[in-house]
Amino acid sequence: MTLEKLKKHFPWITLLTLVVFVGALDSNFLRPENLLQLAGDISTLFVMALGITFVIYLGGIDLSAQSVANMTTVLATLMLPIFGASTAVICVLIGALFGFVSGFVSTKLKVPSFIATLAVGGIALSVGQFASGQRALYMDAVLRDQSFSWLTGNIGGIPREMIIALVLLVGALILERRTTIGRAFKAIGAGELAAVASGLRVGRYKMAAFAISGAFAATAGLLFAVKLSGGSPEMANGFLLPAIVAVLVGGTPLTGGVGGVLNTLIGALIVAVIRTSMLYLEIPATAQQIFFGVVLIAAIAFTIDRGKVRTVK
Amino acid sequence: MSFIKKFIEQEAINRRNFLFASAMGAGGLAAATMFKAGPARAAIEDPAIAWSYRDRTNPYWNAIVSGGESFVESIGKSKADLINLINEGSSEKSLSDVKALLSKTNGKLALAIDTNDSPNARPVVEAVVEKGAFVSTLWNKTADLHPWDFGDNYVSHMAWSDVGPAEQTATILFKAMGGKGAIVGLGGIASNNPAIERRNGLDNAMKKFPDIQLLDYQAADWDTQKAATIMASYLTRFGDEVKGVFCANDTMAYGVLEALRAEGLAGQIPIVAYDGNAQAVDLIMAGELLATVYTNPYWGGGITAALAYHAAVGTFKPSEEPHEHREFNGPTILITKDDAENFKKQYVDATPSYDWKDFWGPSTGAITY
Amino acid sequence: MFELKKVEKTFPNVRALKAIDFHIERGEIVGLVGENGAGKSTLMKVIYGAYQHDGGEVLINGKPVRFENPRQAMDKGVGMVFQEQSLIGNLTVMENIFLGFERQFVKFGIVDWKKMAAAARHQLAKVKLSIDPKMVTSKLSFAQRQLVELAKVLTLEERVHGDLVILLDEPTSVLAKEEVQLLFKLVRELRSRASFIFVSHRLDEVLELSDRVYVMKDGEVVDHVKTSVATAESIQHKMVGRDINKEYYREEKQLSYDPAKVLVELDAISLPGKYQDISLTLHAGEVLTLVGTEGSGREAIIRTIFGMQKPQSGSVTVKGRKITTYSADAAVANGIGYIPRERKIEGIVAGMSVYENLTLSQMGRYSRFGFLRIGDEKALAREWIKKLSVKASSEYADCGNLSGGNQQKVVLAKWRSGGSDIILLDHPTRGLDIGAKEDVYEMVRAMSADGVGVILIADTLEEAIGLSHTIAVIKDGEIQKRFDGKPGHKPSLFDLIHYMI
Amino acid sequence: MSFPDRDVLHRWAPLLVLVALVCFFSLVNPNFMSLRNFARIGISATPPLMVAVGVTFIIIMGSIDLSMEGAVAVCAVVFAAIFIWLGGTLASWAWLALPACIVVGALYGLLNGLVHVKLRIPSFMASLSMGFVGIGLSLLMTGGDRIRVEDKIFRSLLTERYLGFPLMVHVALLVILIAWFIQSRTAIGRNFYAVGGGEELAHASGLDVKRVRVLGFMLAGVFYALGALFAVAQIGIAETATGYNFMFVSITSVVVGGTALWGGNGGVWNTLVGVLIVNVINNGMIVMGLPRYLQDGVLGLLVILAVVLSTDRKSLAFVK
Repeated sequence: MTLEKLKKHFPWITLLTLVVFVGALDSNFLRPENLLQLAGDISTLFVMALGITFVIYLGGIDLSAQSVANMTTVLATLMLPIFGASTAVICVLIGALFGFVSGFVSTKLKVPSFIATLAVGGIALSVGQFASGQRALYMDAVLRDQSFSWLTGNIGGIPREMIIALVLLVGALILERRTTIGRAFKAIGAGELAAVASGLRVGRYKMAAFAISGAFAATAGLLFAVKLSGGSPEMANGFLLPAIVAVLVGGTPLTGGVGGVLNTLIGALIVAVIRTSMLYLEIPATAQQIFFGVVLIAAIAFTIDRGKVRTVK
Repeated sequence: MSFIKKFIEQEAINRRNFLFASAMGAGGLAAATMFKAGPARAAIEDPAIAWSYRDRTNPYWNAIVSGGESFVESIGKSKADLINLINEGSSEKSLSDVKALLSKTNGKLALAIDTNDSPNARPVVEAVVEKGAFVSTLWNKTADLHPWDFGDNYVSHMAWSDVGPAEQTATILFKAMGGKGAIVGLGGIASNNPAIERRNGLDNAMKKFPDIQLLDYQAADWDTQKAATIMASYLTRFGDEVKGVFCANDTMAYGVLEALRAEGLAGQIPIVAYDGNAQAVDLIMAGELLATVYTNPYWGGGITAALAYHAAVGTFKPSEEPHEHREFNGPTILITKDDAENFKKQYVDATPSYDWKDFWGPSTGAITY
Repeated sequence: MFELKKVEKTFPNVRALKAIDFHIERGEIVGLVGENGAGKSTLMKVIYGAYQHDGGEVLINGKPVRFENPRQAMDKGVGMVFQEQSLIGNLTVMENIFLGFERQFVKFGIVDWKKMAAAARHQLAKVKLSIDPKMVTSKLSFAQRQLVELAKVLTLEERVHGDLVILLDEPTSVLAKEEVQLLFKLVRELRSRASFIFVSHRLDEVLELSDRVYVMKDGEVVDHVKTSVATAESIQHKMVGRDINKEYYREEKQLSYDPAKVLVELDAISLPGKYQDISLTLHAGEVLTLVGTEGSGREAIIRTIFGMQKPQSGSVTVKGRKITTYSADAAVANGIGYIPRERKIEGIVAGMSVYENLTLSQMGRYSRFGFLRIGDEKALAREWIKKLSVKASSEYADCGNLSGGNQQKVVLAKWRSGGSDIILLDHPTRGLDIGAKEDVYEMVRAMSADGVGVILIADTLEEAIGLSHTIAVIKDGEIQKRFDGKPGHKPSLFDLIHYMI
Repeated sequence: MSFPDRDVLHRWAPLLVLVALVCFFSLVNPNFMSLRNFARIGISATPPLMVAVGVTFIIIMGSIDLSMEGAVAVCAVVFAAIFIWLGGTLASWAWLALPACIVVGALYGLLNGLVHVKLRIPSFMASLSMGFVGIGLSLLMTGGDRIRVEDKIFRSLLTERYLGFPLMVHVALLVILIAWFIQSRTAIGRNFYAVGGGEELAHASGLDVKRVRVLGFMLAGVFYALGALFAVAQIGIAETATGYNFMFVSITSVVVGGTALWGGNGGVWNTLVGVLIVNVINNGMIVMGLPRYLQDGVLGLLVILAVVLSTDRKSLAFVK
């Protein structure tokens, strides 16, 4: 196998290397239930990363995801007594709406997505703060269990949220590989001008990507709200950077057209392993940030396929 | 064996669900006492001890950790034996870290934790209980979550009732202003419990001083620089009207003070704050800050870890303790210019030594909702 | 004085250069020709230091040298004049000229702009260009940019002791005829100061300008002849390794079109700054060629028909329906296909396979409820790979890795397989070798025979004359003259040029 | 030809937006339009201005730098530590802490640039990771504590006023002039534009693009260090949190000022206007008494508006 062919496999090789490395230092780490739990715990973050993948795949970025998730935790908690289980649908639609607005601002008003999503995120944050009355809110336990028992607990030892995340992954994978939308995303990411000249409605597809990202962000927020049985306009803080890192470290570079949702799965697992490995390697509290940064640089250095990225900006 | 264990745990969870259901109805109280004792487990030998908290960039949390370390040393271990879990303001990381640690230690764990956001307390406690480890919480938990619903494993919850002390600082501020005039306020992250309680304290005090007017109250998110910017803007908006400033914590007060210093107003407009950090105490002695409230995070950090540990090793059985020993308020000390020097000598320059087995001595009683 | 001996360059899986022997003497102009993929660009990159050779020797005055980057090559007097757009648009002319070599104007870290402007004027004078060196480069015309490129390379004169070797890579591709002549005159004058390596697809120009010609094929130099004794045919023969029909436009094969069936009608469309008052009609089976210089407005007209630009006044009617919304997707829905000049940027999506590229414009037809029918897509791709004999390993091959001609075939197949019956061709043979060009011509004729209307912007006038039924000459955005181009009644080159300039 | 008109309009659009905002807020609350308030805006704008100017050079190159929060934290902490260690007042050898801080900033930028260029990691990811490293480094140095800098001479940057503005605003203007000088008069400054305008072309022209990139990140590091100094002067505290909030604010400011994220245009003056726009909005929202929970959303809307007005959208094929 040549190096060229091997490159494609670098992300999961990196993941495996990390796992083996940490496992060698503490064999407890390799216990199946531990690995299962590690994967389960990253599920919510992974769902958000999954959505962001589509935007990055088109060469943009979505910085509004965390704010949308924050807002969703609040809205979900508020709507649960009124709408019951259909709260989930409403939340996802609202998330998609915010994503769509980001997409509109970015594609139609030509504001770079970095700024557009940051700004729309600010709006989402305001909505969340306003709706919550600037307090943490709690879900009624009975109502939660009535409407959302399918989101919590385990099936055969596997956390339900992990199953949901996997279902979403399969959905995203089908979207990416098997649908016209996914094909259009690929074309736009790899060669936007050619896509335009082929008569694709590039603007619409881009807005769709942002809307999908918003919907996934809302889903992540919803999962988190149900898991924590409440909501607050700050609750999903700390999601954004790890989610973006998961996308990037998985091998979907910001230049677009390369990578995909499977890469994000690997990236999210890499993030989870790095994070958890700090416990197993007993990294002192004050050194954890440095450790994260340095391992991240190493992981990214291994996972990006530079052959497909023309200039390194 | 594991099948039986699973069954018992499942039962415990079902019971909790039932409890919630019945708590809605009239039979709630009776049910609660019926199922008071959860599944008691044998004591853990030499559990790992961990503190999970928000960040290391804040003197408050540093004091918490120092207390935790002091406790760890008191049982003949080294400081490094205290495992630090830092959530960086992320509930998601907080929960994942706890689960990972539970898995690593296989449940042989005594955990002290502030769960970052109150809704996060339930999943954390449930995860700990499921693994048979022991947890004591600090600050954040929802009102419907109680240690006694989880048998021994959810050992205790400590918080501080900030309403009263905040009312006291506000009163000191109003009196310094001669009982009349206008003030501005700076709050913490709006949805945080302490931020809400401290604001309530201010409101309570205002009721007693009808001539005091609150011009505006904005959240500066506990952040020094944000507070400086907001204070500067207040000065533009209200000009000389501002006769006093109420800050929900010390770090924001520093920002307020620097915004005033830039205008040559430092020390001229009275400010009250909260937390009792060393710098704040110095500022009180210098006359630039009027009052703050010390919550003794050092003791809080130590005793929370101590409770979890001693419950884990079986020194005491939590389920046999009264409710006021499972949910209690920590001590608060009001610091003004009169007692600042004394306070500094006692708490800042020297670290008081505590008996980490006197779990409830300094506490100020049960938490009321 | 500059010499390559048995130079080798190997890429993973490919031996790109095989034992290349090459030399150039002081003041000589040497042509370098070969089909696409023959190794010309690799050889050039080795010469100007972008690639490093991994066998043999590069010698200057008998001494072996090795260039790790273009800068080291420049320091030894080897400079490169790139194709059109290699100046940085947001910089001024003088900054472009001295890019990377500002140090001579810098004192204590500060740039002396006056001194640089004066030096730049000196360089511009060498190429007889009188423009303000402080001008922003993006405001220059193509021809001016080409000359600035040359001026930039000529700064080597002051910087390097010893002889200069200057590579000219397709310098004429964007120039009008008279600009080409101007350039050639300049190069001939400059041979007192430098030697030139002239790379071009246009054999006539190579023969006109060069003293000797190297012919490359499959990574080897297959021949090297003095132009005084060479003929275009013999060189073509060497390049292709087979005989080329001299009359390769095959006018005799041209069929007449159906004047009763109008496909596109432009009625007095105008777009200020681009074109004015353009009225044209395209019929089924007709090949309509727009002839004019670079920037005459031809591209804008084509892009208007494809919906990518909106005219300010006038109307476009496609198959009897007046266009109201100008967008590419509406044009595609109307059966219009566009084969853009920037094949690699606008034509194909590099990184996507042949079958993915093929259905890009017609995904609706190959999907059900938004889900792709990938099996059908692949079958389509296999069919068209066979039909157009596309050289691709399979329908999975990455289009970015195909040669230019095969990429063009994929683009054509994209539109033809989708049933487009109005095809807009913008420089379809640009950068293609002779064999590939012939294939394109064959496709144009085949489309015409199928009743497809074709609007063509040709790479050369010969092409335009040879292929079209109708020719419209455009200058400064206006139609100057229309010619009927039926076989036997074709206008001459001179007729066209007369109206172009 | 309407071309030049549009060019001119877009060049001045950010300034017009700024003027419009000032007028608007002044109408709502006349107190806004006062020297004292402008001085207040000046104080809060100074540290982010330095950081934004630093990242401007990077953005002109078409790259991005997200490491500023870490860089500012490291610089602030190193400065304060050395300052206190050497005596704690500018009237002693402690002044050496000032150049030391700048050097640390440059080294940090150098490392950032090397990780980006040598490991060939896109700057977004390289600098994001380096940001984590920086935050971690400052945490390691302080152990989470705050270092107080209370020297009256150093703090005179905040407390001394000339012409109604504190000293730090004057110093910042001087730094802006230097930055403008670097941008327009030095070879390296112009090379940033060359790299942003066409990296491959610049390389083929013999420009050592890698060197320019690394130097760019180094230069940015120097400005981050200046930002750190002003932040410490403003608050009197150096800590890990000194760097917080700089990342999004500075990049937003740069874009609002009219420098495009894809590189090649814009510059220091744009950034000055951009930083002022953001700070005027922040100040103005409080001055007009907007509730806090609305401020994020209103800031977002105004930022979109400002960017929309100041970009020449017609010349763009597409935006990422």
